Amino acid sequence: MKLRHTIADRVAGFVRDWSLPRQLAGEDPTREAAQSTMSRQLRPRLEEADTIGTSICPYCAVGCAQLVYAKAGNVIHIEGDPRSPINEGTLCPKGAATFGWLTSPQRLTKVRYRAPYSESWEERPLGWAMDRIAYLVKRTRDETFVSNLPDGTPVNHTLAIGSLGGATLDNEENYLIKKLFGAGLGMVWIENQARV
Amino acid sequence: MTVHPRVLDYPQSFLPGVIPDEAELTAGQRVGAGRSYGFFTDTTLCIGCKACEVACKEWNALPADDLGLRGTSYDNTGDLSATTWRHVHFIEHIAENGGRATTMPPFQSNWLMMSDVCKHCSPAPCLEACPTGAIFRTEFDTVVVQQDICNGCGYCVPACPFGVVDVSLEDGKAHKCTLCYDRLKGGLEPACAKSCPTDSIQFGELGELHDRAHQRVEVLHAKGVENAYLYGAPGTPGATGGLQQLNAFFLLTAPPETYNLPRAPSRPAERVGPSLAAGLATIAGLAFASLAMFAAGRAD
Amino acid sequence: MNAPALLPERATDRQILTYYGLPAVKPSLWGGLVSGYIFIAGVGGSAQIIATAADFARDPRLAPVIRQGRYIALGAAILGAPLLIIDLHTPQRWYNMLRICRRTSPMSIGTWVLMSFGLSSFAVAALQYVSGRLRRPSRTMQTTMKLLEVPAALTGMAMSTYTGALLSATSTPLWAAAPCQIAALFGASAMASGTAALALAGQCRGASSEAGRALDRIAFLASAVEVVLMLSLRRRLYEKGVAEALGDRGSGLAYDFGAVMLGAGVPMLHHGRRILRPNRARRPSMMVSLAVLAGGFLLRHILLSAGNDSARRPNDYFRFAGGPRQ
Amino acid sequence: MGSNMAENHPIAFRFALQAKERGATLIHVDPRFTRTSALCDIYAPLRPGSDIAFLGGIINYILEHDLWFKEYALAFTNLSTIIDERFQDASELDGFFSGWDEESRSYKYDSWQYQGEVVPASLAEHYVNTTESFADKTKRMEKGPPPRDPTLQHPHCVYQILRRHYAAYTPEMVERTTGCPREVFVKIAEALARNSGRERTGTICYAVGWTHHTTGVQMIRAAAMIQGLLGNVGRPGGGILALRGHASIQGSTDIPTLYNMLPTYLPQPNAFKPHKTLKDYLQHERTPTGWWHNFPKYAVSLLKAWYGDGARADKEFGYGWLPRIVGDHSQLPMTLAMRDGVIRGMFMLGQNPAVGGHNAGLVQRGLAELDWLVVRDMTETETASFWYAGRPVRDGEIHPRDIRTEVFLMPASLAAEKAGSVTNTHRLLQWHDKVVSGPGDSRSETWFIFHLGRRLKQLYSASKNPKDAGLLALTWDYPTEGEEEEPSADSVLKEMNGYTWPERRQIESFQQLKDDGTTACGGWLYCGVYPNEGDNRARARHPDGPEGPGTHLGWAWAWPANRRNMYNRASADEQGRPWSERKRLMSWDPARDEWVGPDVVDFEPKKPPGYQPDWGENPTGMEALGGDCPFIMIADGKASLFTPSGLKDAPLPAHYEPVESPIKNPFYGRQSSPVAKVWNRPDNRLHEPADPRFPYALTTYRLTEHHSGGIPTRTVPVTAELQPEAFAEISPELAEQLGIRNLDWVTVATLRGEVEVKALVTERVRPFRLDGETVHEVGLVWHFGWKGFAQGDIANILSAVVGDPNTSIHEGKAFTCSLRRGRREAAR
Repeated sequence: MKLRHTIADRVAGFVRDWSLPRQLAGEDPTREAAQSTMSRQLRPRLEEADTIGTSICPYCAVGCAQLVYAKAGNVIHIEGDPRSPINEGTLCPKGAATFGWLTSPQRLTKVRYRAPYSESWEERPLGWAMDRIAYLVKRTRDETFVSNLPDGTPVNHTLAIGSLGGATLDNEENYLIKKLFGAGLGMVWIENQARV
Repeated sequence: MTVHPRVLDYPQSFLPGVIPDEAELTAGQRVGAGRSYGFFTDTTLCIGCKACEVACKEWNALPADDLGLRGTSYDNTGDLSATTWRHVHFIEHIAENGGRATTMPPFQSNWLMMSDVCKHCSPAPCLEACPTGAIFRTEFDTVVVQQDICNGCGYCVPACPFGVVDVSLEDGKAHKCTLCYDRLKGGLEPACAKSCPTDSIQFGELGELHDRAHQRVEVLHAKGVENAYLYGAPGTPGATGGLQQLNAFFLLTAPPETYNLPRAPSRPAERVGPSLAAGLATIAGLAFASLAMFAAGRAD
Repeated sequence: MNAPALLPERATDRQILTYYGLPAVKPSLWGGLVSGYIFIAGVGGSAQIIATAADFARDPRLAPVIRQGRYIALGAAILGAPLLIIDLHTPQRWYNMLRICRRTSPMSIGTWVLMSFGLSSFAVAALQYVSGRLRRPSRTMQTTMKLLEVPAALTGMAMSTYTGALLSATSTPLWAAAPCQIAALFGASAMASGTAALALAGQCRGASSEAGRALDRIAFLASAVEVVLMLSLRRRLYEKGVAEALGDRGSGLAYDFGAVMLGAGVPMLHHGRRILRPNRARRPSMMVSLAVLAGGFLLRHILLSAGNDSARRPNDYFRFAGGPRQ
Repeated sequence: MGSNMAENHPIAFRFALQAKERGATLIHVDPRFTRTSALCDIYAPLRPGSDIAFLGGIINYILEHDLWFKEYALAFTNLSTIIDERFQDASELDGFFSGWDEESRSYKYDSWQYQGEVVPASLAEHYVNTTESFADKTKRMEKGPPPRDPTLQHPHCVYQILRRHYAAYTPEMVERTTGCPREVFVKIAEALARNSGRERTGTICYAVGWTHHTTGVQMIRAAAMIQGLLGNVGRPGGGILALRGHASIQGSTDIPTLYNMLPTYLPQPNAFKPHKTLKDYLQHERTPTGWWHNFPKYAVSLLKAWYGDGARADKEFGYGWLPRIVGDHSQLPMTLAMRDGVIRGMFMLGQNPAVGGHNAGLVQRGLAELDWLVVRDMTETETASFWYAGRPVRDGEIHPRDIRTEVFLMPASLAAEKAGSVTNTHRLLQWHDKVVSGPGDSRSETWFIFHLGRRLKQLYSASKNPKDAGLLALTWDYPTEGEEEEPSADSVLKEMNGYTWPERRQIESFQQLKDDGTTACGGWLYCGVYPNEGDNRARARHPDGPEGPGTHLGWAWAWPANRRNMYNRASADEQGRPWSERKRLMSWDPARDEWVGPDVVDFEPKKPPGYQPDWGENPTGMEALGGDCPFIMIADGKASLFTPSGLKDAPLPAHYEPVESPIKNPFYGRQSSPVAKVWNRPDNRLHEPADPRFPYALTTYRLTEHHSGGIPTRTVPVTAELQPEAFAEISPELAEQLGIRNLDWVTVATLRGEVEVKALVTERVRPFRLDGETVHEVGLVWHFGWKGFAQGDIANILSAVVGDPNTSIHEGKAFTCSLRRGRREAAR
């Protein structure tokens, strides 16, 4: 509904939704006579969604299912999935705020970089950051890799690189972290919130 | 863990569209115009999680009103307002005669919680006060403020016997819970009722809700919760003084004032007649008296 | 099925009877603009009534009263509408007031009353003005004025008192507790202010002494009724247990001294004395008329702000809404 | 107990309330009266850290009043098993168990074993810490059944040991230690016992209220013993329900980004254990009896999945490339390693240790020692901004100019912005679709790790150095989608499910895994989630209708093999008949000669209940377990009321005070757990027991409205406004004593640091009467920080780096503090 600005619009809108004549014609002034065109044509905004996917609430481990409504690549609403036997369409305050989390004004969109000893952030392209991180990982690993202990026991690890994170991540993400960091680079400091 | 049979018709992970009549899956009934709908809020099931407050704000895109820590138990929301259409009350009655309760009467806790909302009264004082017809009774017998009509006169604010509706100073219009009027049009259950984890907030047709509520009170009385009572159903506290019933009614276990609810609210419109009559009578009397005085003045 | 008695009360548990002392209802958003409008509507309405009454008395010496009354009424109507529109929070949609007529809403009734009063007062005043310019006013003009002045007076009565119904048709404890008294009080106060306005106009524009005496008598009667109604309103509020808002220092004193004494008591005595000693024939003092007008506005403003304050007191509202007396 | 379900798992509490409607009794035992307590029938106050006294009391009560479920306990638990005669319990050694080695400050398990038999642990670390080498001793497990005395008269049978050990846990002692009134404790013990048996079952739900202790594992053990005695395991409405916290914390333990395990509970090779070669590793970690006998198939299949063709049979399938751990590399020692400069580079993948890490001040100082730090999250977290807004910087201890850490803050995608599966607390793998893309440069972790891996492989491509051979051999050929080149999560799940090699045909179940390199499987427990091409069971959305069995096998997929109730063979008696019609689940159908029921049986489907192993044949693996052994993961197939091996602190739970406690241990001379992981160093100093400087019992916890470290909800306006500021909950009595009014600023202090919050004076917190002495409690909410819309001081500034011996989980639920009115001096 375009907001009525011009005088002509206002007059036309007023006449179209004028209740007095309808009231005099016998319509109930508390119901039909008072209903405006906008109210008559009102529809839930979910019907504008072009994609509806099923997601799992990112918050706690109960694992409630959610329906994600998106329009033109943007999420327009998230609410409980009535098909799930776990939550039967209900959500707790955090689950109900999932839409608010995805659209939080504090979300990051650009990579930020803080150079050593610097006192401020700088914005950097994603590709540059990935290359720089790969370089740093290789440098630190090469400088600190230990193949065998002094007594000859094979350890094949580096104690200089650590990784924290995974309880909020998908199984696929955790799998690749353990595979690359553990089996690939020989890191042992790999932990997540399971112990927090 | 029981799911509605129709759920089996939607096995895909990406759904083709909004599930038609989703309210049937979540509240067990289809929403149709011409019938009257409301909420039955059973406070003995409320766990104070505020899912209703969040679901309401998310659906209606209401801004957060950062009020800070209020120190009133876990209630930092304070009251219903133009930007808060659901408000969970927290009342602590833990200590009894010095000690601390450990074994509690069933279904009634020492920490009362209740999700407050617009009562969608019928008749509705805000609707009866509204001079522009912005507030009207929908085809679902709910009360809605039409944002394209309201000019912010603010008469509904003092009219409401429960202090629900409020005028927002940002957009200059009155706002309150619409019982998800747009969702009902799409066959969806209101966001708060759908989200409520323990079904403390139950959406449904009023007749059915009243039966369910009365039955629930009997069950509770049998289980020893003697002071469980309905508030807002026909013939109960809250539906008094010309207010036949509150479409959003409650099951409470403490005096209404504890939840900031009036015991016997009254319908303001009933005061219009006597007030006008008394006013007109007085001024008419004075008018004729002045005529008489003028006439007397002419005589001498 | 009634609400249970109170839970066993403990001294420490203050919130037993309220929810942490938070308001149970919301105060109105109205302030000076609305109290100003109520006062002006009262003055305009009663000015029209007095003018019409004077016209029906068919006493040529009252002509200035009739003329000034009609102009005051028109002035009030013209001044009243913008006050209300400015008070709207979405003023650009003021015309939606004319969208519907709701019998249950004093504001909707008031809108149509203001419309009709405005139109009729304009017509009467216009005719008055035109006939004043013509040396021989035509008969039809006289009769139409006579015809239009009745609806103007009737709507004038409504103008003076519908605002009382508007306040009491809310859930604000102070207003809702005394629907009849407030409306009647507004009516009486309106008449007093109306006569005071005419007396003032008379002094400025010149008026016959007979008119002055008649106005004195009306002013005395109106002020007397006003005092009686004010005191009965105060008693009614105590009865209903909602007088706290009017009891505490601020608005209580203003009500007692400002509105009651200044606005009505003193003028009543003054007019009484003038009636008893007609021969002194001094002109009615400007100060007293101004006092009446000031008192009239003060009365409305105090009732409005005290009402808003009473809405913020949960105990007041709970007592009004059938809660436990304590 | 040990959890706050209504607040932290509200949707789970939906069904607890539905059970209450059908007549169930809800009991909540907690240091505070919370929203869960408000909805329960019985609430019992409990001093933080005294849970084992309470649970021990219940065990005592059950045994002394003979309320335990005899047929179940005798058949399915090791109650009648006879233990080595050298065993002495804590009551005899004043708080120690036999086998204590003062010099190495650890226990030797010799005296804990079954008489004449060594029992391998069923945990991921099967290695048994006995003096003799493990390998040859275990062979005897196949020789014959463990020694048992069904009449329970033998002085060394588990039953008698339990009676002796828990004799001291009388209701009076429970009241003295926990502060819970005696009659309330008895009422609870009665309710639990009366609601167990053939016709009725009871469940115990716990969460971090139990795990956040240095005796956390033993608390859960005590609950397991109660449920074993009452016959509540493997039966509908029974069991011990772990209410896990994060969306996929179960998944992150199955596919472990944890130091001590390889995917699906295989032990990480350890430099100080006989794990030098693959042969040693397989031989030592393989248990002679029980399901873990299949260990080699799973280990080899994992190596095949990781290293593909590089995993050649003649090269130990690439086992040599796996890193060995050299001790405890959990987050607690990681904090100290960072602080001491051992760690030079850190990845923070959606974790916020500046808030969640214990001794948070030390964590932030540690971050300042790093060379480089990569933080991937949806916003600028406290961890990412430590260098200019951290507590040490704001207090002037260090200045950004002195911090050399190079920090990368990279935006991360959230659930609906990436495809993938999460494993919930009911072991359900549930798929979430990618509906939209994340804003701007936001990417998923699969994207980040995949592309980082590709770059590293490229950087190392020319290297001939053997240390890089593992990385180069890694199978890293996941198909990518879209111009962002997002790797297909589907293909990763297919790898976890496992496929034949080299045809890569999906495998239906872990029974088909081989140890000869012809099968590759990233996680044997997850085998079956992707049985054939295009059939992603995690994405199945077919719940049962109302008339269905109610186990919803069509909704998503539960590991192992979609079994929804673990150990559900125990829902039938020894002959395979359901214990009762009301509590029927699985039963033996002689006609069809297999186990039948609404759930997938957690047992060998064709093994009859009457089957007994033929001991003459030295049976191994599952042949060694009889038809009456529902606990197939445990070496003797019986529920371990007495744990002979696997736990570092005790075979039986005994009450120890938390490392920092306001009172002396009323039960034993030994104050706290002798094997608790304690790092006493200048920047992690600990309080003395009953330390007068820190008299109050402090417990930390979360609220419904916020999640974990707080970032996921403090950056969301609609949840931030619900709980906008940090606060501490104190009782009116304590408030009066210190002159604190509601909403006053207060400062909570420990030797690690000070925190200023507002006080919420509430009767929901109560003083505890412990043997005449009053101990006050302070409750502190821990998920606030300086970022987001809702802010507050970080509670973990106060906590210490101490840990449970078995799990290295911190003691955030019970330590001590001081409290005073007013704000911190430093702030003024």
